[in-house]
Amino acid sequence: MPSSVIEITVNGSEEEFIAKPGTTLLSALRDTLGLTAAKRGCGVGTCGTCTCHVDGEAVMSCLVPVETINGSDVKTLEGTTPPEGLSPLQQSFLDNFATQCGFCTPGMIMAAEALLAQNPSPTREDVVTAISGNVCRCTGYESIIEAILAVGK
Amino acid sequence: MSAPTTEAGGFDVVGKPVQRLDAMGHVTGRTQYFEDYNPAGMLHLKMHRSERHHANLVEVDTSEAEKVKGVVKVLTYKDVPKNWYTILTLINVGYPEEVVLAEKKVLWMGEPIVAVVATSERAALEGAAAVKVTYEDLEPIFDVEEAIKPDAFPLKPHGTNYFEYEGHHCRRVRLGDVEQGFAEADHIFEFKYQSRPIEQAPTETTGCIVEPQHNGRLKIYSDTQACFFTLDNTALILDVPFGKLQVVGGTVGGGFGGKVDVTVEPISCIAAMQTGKPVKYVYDRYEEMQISSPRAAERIYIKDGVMNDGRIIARQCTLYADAGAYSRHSPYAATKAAAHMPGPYTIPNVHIDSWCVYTNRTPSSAMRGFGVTIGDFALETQMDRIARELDMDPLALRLINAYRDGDMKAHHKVAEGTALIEVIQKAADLVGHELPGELRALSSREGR
Amino acid sequence: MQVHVPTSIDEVLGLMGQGTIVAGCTGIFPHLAPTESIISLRKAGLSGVETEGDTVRVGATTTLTQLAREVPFLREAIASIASPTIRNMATVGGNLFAPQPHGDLAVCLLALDAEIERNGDLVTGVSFKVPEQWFYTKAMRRKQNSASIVTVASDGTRIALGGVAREPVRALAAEAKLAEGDIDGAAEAALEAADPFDDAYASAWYRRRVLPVHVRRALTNAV
Amino acid sequence: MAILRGRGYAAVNYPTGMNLGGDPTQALVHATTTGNFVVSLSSVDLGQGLKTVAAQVAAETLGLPYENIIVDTADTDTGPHCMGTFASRGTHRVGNAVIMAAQEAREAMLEAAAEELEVDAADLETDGTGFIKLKGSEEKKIHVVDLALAAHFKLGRTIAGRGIFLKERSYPEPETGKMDPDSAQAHACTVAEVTVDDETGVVEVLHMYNVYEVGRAINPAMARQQIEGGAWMGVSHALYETTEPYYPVREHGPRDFEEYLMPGPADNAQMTSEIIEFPAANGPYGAKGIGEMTANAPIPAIANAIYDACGVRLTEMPFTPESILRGLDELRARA
Repeated sequence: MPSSVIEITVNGSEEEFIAKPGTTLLSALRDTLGLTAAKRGCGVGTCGTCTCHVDGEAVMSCLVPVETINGSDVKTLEGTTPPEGLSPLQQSFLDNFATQCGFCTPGMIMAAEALLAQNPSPTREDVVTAISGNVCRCTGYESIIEAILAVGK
Repeated sequence: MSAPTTEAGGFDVVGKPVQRLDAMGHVTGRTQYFEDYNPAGMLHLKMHRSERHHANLVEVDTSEAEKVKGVVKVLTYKDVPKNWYTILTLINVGYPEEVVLAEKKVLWMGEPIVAVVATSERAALEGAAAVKVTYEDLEPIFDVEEAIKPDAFPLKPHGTNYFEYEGHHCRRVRLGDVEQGFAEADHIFEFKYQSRPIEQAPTETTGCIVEPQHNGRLKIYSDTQACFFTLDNTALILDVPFGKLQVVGGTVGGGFGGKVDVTVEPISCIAAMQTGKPVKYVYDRYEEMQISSPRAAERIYIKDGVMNDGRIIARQCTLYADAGAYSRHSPYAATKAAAHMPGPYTIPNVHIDSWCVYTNRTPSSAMRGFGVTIGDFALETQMDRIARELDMDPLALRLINAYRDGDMKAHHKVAEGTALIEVIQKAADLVGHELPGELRALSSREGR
Repeated sequence: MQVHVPTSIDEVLGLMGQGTIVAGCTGIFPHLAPTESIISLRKAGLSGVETEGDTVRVGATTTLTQLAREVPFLREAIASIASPTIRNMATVGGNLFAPQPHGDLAVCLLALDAEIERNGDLVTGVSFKVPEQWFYTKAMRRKQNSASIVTVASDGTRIALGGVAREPVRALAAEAKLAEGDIDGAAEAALEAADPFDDAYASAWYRRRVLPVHVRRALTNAV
Repeated sequence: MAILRGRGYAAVNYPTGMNLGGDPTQALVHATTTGNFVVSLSSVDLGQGLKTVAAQVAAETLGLPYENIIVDTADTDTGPHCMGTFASRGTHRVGNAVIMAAQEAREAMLEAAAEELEVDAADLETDGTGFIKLKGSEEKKIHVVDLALAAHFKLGRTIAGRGIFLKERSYPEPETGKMDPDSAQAHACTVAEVTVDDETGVVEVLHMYNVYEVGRAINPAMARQQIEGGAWMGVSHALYETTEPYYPVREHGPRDFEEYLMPGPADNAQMTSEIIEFPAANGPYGAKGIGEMTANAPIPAIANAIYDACGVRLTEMPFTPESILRGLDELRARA
């Protein structure tokens, strides 16, 4: 059961670490690199709380064996947060009261960031589709949809 | 969507939509949830669970589990100081009738039998899967009304399949004479309602990390909804003084009632005490869905005596809450359900029987709307049916019967601060539902 | 366990039998036992879409997102599968192995009479002709990101069904009726191909009961 | 094929608190020399915004800016006892305990200010920006930061307060059920508008009208979060959710968020929400609890709307397309 040396770029910083076989990207981020914004809500790709970007695309990091993305570029919510203040999307989540327990928020923001990167002026339908893999049990989604749409305009 | 409007209160901070204190942490991912803590040398606990709904345990063989590389401890009921408990003993409701780990039998599929502690989550899972249990199957009971029949197999130590309320087989509420009311009524309406178990489904699953402290105390990082409730119950199970434990919680990734049972902390504490290391035990999503206790399924019968003008003069409700295999919070829920009946209406003759019934399914417990949600479904569907049968406006039927300040509730408490009439009038306005003048003029503040 | 990440088909073939083949890791991977090894196709060079005339050739590890980008007539079908985040990972080859009531793309490929390319036991790609007409509908419990109750895909001649049997199935009796121009007859005849099951989404009774409705709606392009 | 449209109503009440079990919560409030006031609790925030409510109530009572309040909670070593976050008790119990503690801290603050300003404490007021001042005077005032420093280093005074809410436990009378199980009742009326597809039994909720009487909305934006998030959960309970889809048969229990059905963002209904305030005599600034009740009225409102649309009476939750279609088939067979 050999461990692997993994080299990935995370939020612009080159990281090198040893991973046991089958370590998921989510586990590597949280347990090895100490980046805990991404959450483990289900571990089987059905809740979206672990959503991160790999080479520019939103993925469920709980489904990614870290060995399979050696050399990739990874972005997490920590990487989208400016050194001072908040990103427009973060500010919009604040302004629209789009958080309650907060556990889905990092994944929601990363799913929305991926949408806005490809489509800066999304329709409501686009927004709804973009977050359709992300579960929120508190808000009923409407405030989240509003927060994302507000940035798109 | 329109934002709610509120009347000015004349306050500086109260009544203002100030920003949430926790929102900055949420949008930056810096809010600390229990699982974001990652102490060095942490062990992982996973459970071997019953694969049967109802069975005697013939043999529990842990030898293969102990051989799995990385497994450091295998715990059975013999490791639990006070294996029999019930969480509501803290408020003197019920008696110890649930086990932390199964002893001689299992009462539900998923009941914990053996806890495996290992250096990695993967090894703990492998160890838990390696436990071998030999069962002798018993007939399971899945229907509440079957469970309370005199010849039903008794699941509980006290010999019946229902919770006993001070000598009664259910929580009773009695006002007036319901039979007299039925005799005087112009119409009788009797219907049955049923729900199924519902999961709280918080995005963060139930779990804890227990870290032994240098002074011999245990620090429990938990997503419990009730820190002291968890602390007190855990101490009772561990048979240690309350002061030996510290619970640290805070912001929880959703609760909805799903995190008021005490299912993960006690066994984690035992593992931490036996190994001297931090131990994490967190439900996976399957466990959260099928193992953690749901909102109880309920069966409700409502029989009403109603006059031609829509006045309800008698209401009899029989409620069966399916508690599953163990009490947890269900005996309290059945009492709360009884107190909620017959709904926000003033009815002179009321007869409520609210049962807490045990079956061979996942124990149910608290959820948002505890003891009331399914009752409201039954009550308000019943009101719609009565209105339809009498060819009445459904809001008029409700307004005629709505409770008001000064009315006597079925549980013998005088109503105050009522506002059912006003919310109905406002809702009618919102959707353009016209109400006749005399109903429009009603007020909760004026006696009937 | 071990994680193999071969970088060529030959290397994959050499590893066959030493673990479970995975590509997008969205289906099988999260449910593997803790000791099971995997062979990831992510870097095996099997991804890509080539169009030649009306023939489309899709590499096995092409993601659903990529396929939707390149092949417009399949966009609606692909949009009915999971969520964008999963579609960024899930692959065309993987979808062939998704147990029902998943695998809606496989239902489409059946209706397209697609050819599966193999190298030994390894699926390396699929190819199909772009049809002149295309009908697709998927009934599910919520509007997006939900498994199939009934999936219907048709090129106007062949009719393939998902959600109503353990495998995607061709509705041959329905195809015969459709050839006669009898859409209502085709809808009823589709039942002959159905052998539905109960699951968390719907009962066998319900799937059977609404199958003709959805076949009719699909073939008449009704919503 | 037809898409049938219907409207349904439901009106409910909901109890605040659980004094069938004894229901206490404590709060402590103290000033640090930074001028910040720390509210110490052991209460848990589930996302409903308990920390924010505690800070708002403390700021209001102390007469200080919201920004000066630090809420330190959910550690059993540092926070006083709380029964827990359930039974719609958080805002009511914690709010009352914080008010009591903040009132005591405010008195201590005014007494310290009176000594420092050499005036009578009864003549002092807070201006909400951080100053304690002599009523009617612009000169005689002191900022809370200066006061906190003076109190500690010069006056030898603490600025702190203790609060508790305890409603005496009620024991139900076994024969009649006579009891006092709660502290207040909040009220709601929901109107649901739905469509029913008469060939598939699929229900779409178009619009939810939510009217809530909550005593006092301490934070109207967070009250809206509860109302509309709860309305969504009510829709979800009504049409989708169960851990046992074939109850009482135990098969096919959902294992994850794919199998456990809840509406996604594409399934949202339009929402219109209104709040009415009739302050409760025993509530913090009149507030009642609404955390739990918001999922309740939507369920029967939707059941009644489905009946209005298509004549099928749903008596078993959830109202699946199958149950509606079976009802429609039965109606057709009868016709």
